[in-house]
Amino acid sequence: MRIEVLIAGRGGQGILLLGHILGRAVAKYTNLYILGSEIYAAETRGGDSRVDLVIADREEEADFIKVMGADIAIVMHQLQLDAYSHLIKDGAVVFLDRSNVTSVPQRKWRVFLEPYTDIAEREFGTPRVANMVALGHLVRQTSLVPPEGVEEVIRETVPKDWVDVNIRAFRYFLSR
Amino acid sequence: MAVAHPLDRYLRTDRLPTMWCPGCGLGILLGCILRALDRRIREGSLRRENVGFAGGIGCSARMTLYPYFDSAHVIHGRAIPFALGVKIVKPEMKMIVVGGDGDIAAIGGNHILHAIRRNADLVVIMANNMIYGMTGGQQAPTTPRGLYTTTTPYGNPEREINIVKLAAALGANYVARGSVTHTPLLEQMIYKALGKRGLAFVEVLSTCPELFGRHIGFRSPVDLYSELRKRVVVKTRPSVEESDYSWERGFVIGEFVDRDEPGFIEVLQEYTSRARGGAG
Amino acid sequence: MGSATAVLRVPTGKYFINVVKERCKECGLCVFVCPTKVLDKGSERNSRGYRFAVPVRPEKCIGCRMCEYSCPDFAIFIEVGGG
Amino acid sequence: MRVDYVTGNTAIALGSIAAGLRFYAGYPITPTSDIFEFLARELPKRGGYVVQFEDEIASINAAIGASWACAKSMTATSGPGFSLMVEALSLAVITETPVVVVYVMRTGPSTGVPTRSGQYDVLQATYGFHGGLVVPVLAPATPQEAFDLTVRAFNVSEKLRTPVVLLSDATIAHTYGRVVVREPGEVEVVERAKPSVPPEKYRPYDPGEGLVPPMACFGEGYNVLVESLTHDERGYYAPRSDVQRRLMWRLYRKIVESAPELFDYGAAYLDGCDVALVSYGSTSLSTLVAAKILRSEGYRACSIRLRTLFPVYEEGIRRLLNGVGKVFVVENNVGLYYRELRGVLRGSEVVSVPIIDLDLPQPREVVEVVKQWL
Repeated sequence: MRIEVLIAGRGGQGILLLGHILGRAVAKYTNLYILGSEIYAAETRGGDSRVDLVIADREEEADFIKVMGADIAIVMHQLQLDAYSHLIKDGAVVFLDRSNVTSVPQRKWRVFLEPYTDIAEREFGTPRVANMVALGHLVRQTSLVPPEGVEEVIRETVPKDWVDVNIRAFRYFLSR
Repeated sequence: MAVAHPLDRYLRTDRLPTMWCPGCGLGILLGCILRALDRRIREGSLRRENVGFAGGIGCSARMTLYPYFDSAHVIHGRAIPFALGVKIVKPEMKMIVVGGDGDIAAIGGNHILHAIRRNADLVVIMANNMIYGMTGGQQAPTTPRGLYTTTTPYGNPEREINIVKLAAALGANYVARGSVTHTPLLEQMIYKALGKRGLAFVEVLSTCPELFGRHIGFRSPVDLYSELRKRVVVKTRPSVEESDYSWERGFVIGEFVDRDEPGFIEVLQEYTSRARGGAG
Repeated sequence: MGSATAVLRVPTGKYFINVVKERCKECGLCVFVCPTKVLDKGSERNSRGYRFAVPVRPEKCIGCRMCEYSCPDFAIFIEVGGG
Repeated sequence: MRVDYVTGNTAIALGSIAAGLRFYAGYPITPTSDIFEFLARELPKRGGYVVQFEDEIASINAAIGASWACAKSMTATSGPGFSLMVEALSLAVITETPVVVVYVMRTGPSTGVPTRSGQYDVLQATYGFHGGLVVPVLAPATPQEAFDLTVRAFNVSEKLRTPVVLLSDATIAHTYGRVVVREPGEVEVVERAKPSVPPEKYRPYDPGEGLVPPMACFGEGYNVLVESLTHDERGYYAPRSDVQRRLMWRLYRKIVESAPELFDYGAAYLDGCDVALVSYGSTSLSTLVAAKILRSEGYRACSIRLRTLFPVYEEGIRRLLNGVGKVFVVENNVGLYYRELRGVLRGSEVVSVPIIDLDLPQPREVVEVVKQWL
């Protein structure tokens, strides 16, 4: 088993945190091997933000740090969807933030189109946890990692005052 | 090792005679250092196994070859960071850095600057013979302006470094200038430096008859020694402003700075102890 | 010539003047700094060809040790005693 | 033991702690500063010291000094800083000082692209210093290897009394991965041999029956001599051909004869291999995938990732690639390590695949170049 995961969006959408929490949860709470890399623009907000993960059940299969054909993707913005859709392969499971994505290319993907940012604002009072809403959705639909593992990682990663709202946001899709 | 001289117990006597030219002041300085150490060891304020030497490259740095202590003869200009590395992990060591004016003030300039800024707990003894000796008589940052050297054949166009002012300005705990022509005073300065926390800096005017002496027309050891002695001005408790370093006006020797601020090592330990949950 | 640590030991009355013959490099500093002109260059040479210093007027020694302190080569030292 | 998810740089810092690091001397430089920052936070908690020096020259010299005070010591830098350190590396070689230098390569020459990757300095890591001897160079490709090889670097350094270069690059520095982190006490740690004779009989550079002398430290009463000049077994300067010859051959032999023991590599798809892609460091990830692609396209390709770059274990490499028709040496530079291998593998056709890319070379790119030669 070998899975490539692409997480992309604009700077400020919490893409790196999302990718880090997912990667860490895979490393610590599954028996899978993982390598990953990050790309971010020099500007903190607005530029490209991207995390690539290569996950495998055998160590030698976790053989690269870049996505060549993503099996799973979260894309949080139209700009990055346009830029990276060629990296997402047919048959992939793709989670798109409807709040920021207006046009979905005609591809043989299994698309989940949900307004993660709007949900975050409406339900949790801040767009900053849209990333966790999306992560919860991914975990629910793919069973890649146990949700408890992700929550554990959120607790050890996110600043104390933010743990609760992040976990609640993460649970949004899991509890539906 | 066979013993004759009272200092032989601190010397690798099987390496004597030293490599220095006849009449070189460096041997006089080494004698002063060893007598000062002897006093410290005898009175119990220093343990012999806790004394370490470090020197870079040059005739002066070769001083590290002779003392019968832990000793390091490293690379040009870098004895200070070497010694500080030892000192940080073994604070009980008394590290003595010996080097020439080229080693300490030219190539090692950045290290002496920052060692003083840190008030690093080192005894730094800079033997200043105003010339590059080992390489054959080239200009040093301490060479008096106007003098001939092999690399300044029309006279040295550069101003001399007054390292006493530098050391004082950057906050060394102890700054003194001595001379091999005034040995009891020099020994006393080194004795004192060995008892200081923080950085103790001793500049030592020394004689290189073979090259510096030849350049200025005092080729015989006695002539150069006598010439330097004439130009040395001994002052009691001189201010830093009085620290004249001048071939014409003379070289003022004495203790310019003597303060007792916490040294780098104890501050580092205090800060480090915070990480371990100490009071800090 | 004797061993590396062979010493010329001269009593002065109150002191002994000791010259480690093989270490002397004939620089003359001890001769120069002695306030009572006790020392002079000798005629005998050590194995390196240097005419080591010798006490020519030992009785004038006042035990000030200026020779010992100014010798760059650990070649001369004063001991108290002998009187 | 625990599982963590960390970058290559953090893995190096964790590995150094596991190996018993007590002194880190550093000067900030991209892309190594997070090793420094991590250790600045963590090492003091364990009784170690982390000090920022005025430059890389001071850092390596302080690390050498600390090693002579018996502390395992390390510094980390990249190209410009390593260039400043090479003189002191030479000192560490002749004084036989254990010290680990982490070299995180970035794009060069000179300032290049400071944040991006390359493998331009692979030869400098061992040939950069004067004196013509060999320094062991270990090259990780993943965070796990970064952790494991850091521990190894310390062990080799202590065992052979030599500086060791851990050669990483900007890609590995920021690659995240699952890492099995072991704590001090959970890894095999080699401590330097101490003298068994009393101080008056101790000769600091006398190797006895072996090639590596036991090492006393400052402050132990042994009156050690750290000597940068050509020295005899006592540490005394001896400008004589016989002494120079004895010293040089011993310093050379103690490293080169350890080559079989130091040799370390990872291999994939070796079965029936006729096209070997040899690589190291981050580029070996591209190569591993490229080999897989070639296999899927019917080529009998394999991938070899060298984890020990120096000393070159010629016998071992020959044995490993025995019978392989074509050997491609893939690296993110103009083809440097290829020069080491072409003379070793006389039975095979050895082809340089130099790829210059600020990012990790794409496996497809490697495949396309290799296929031109097949």
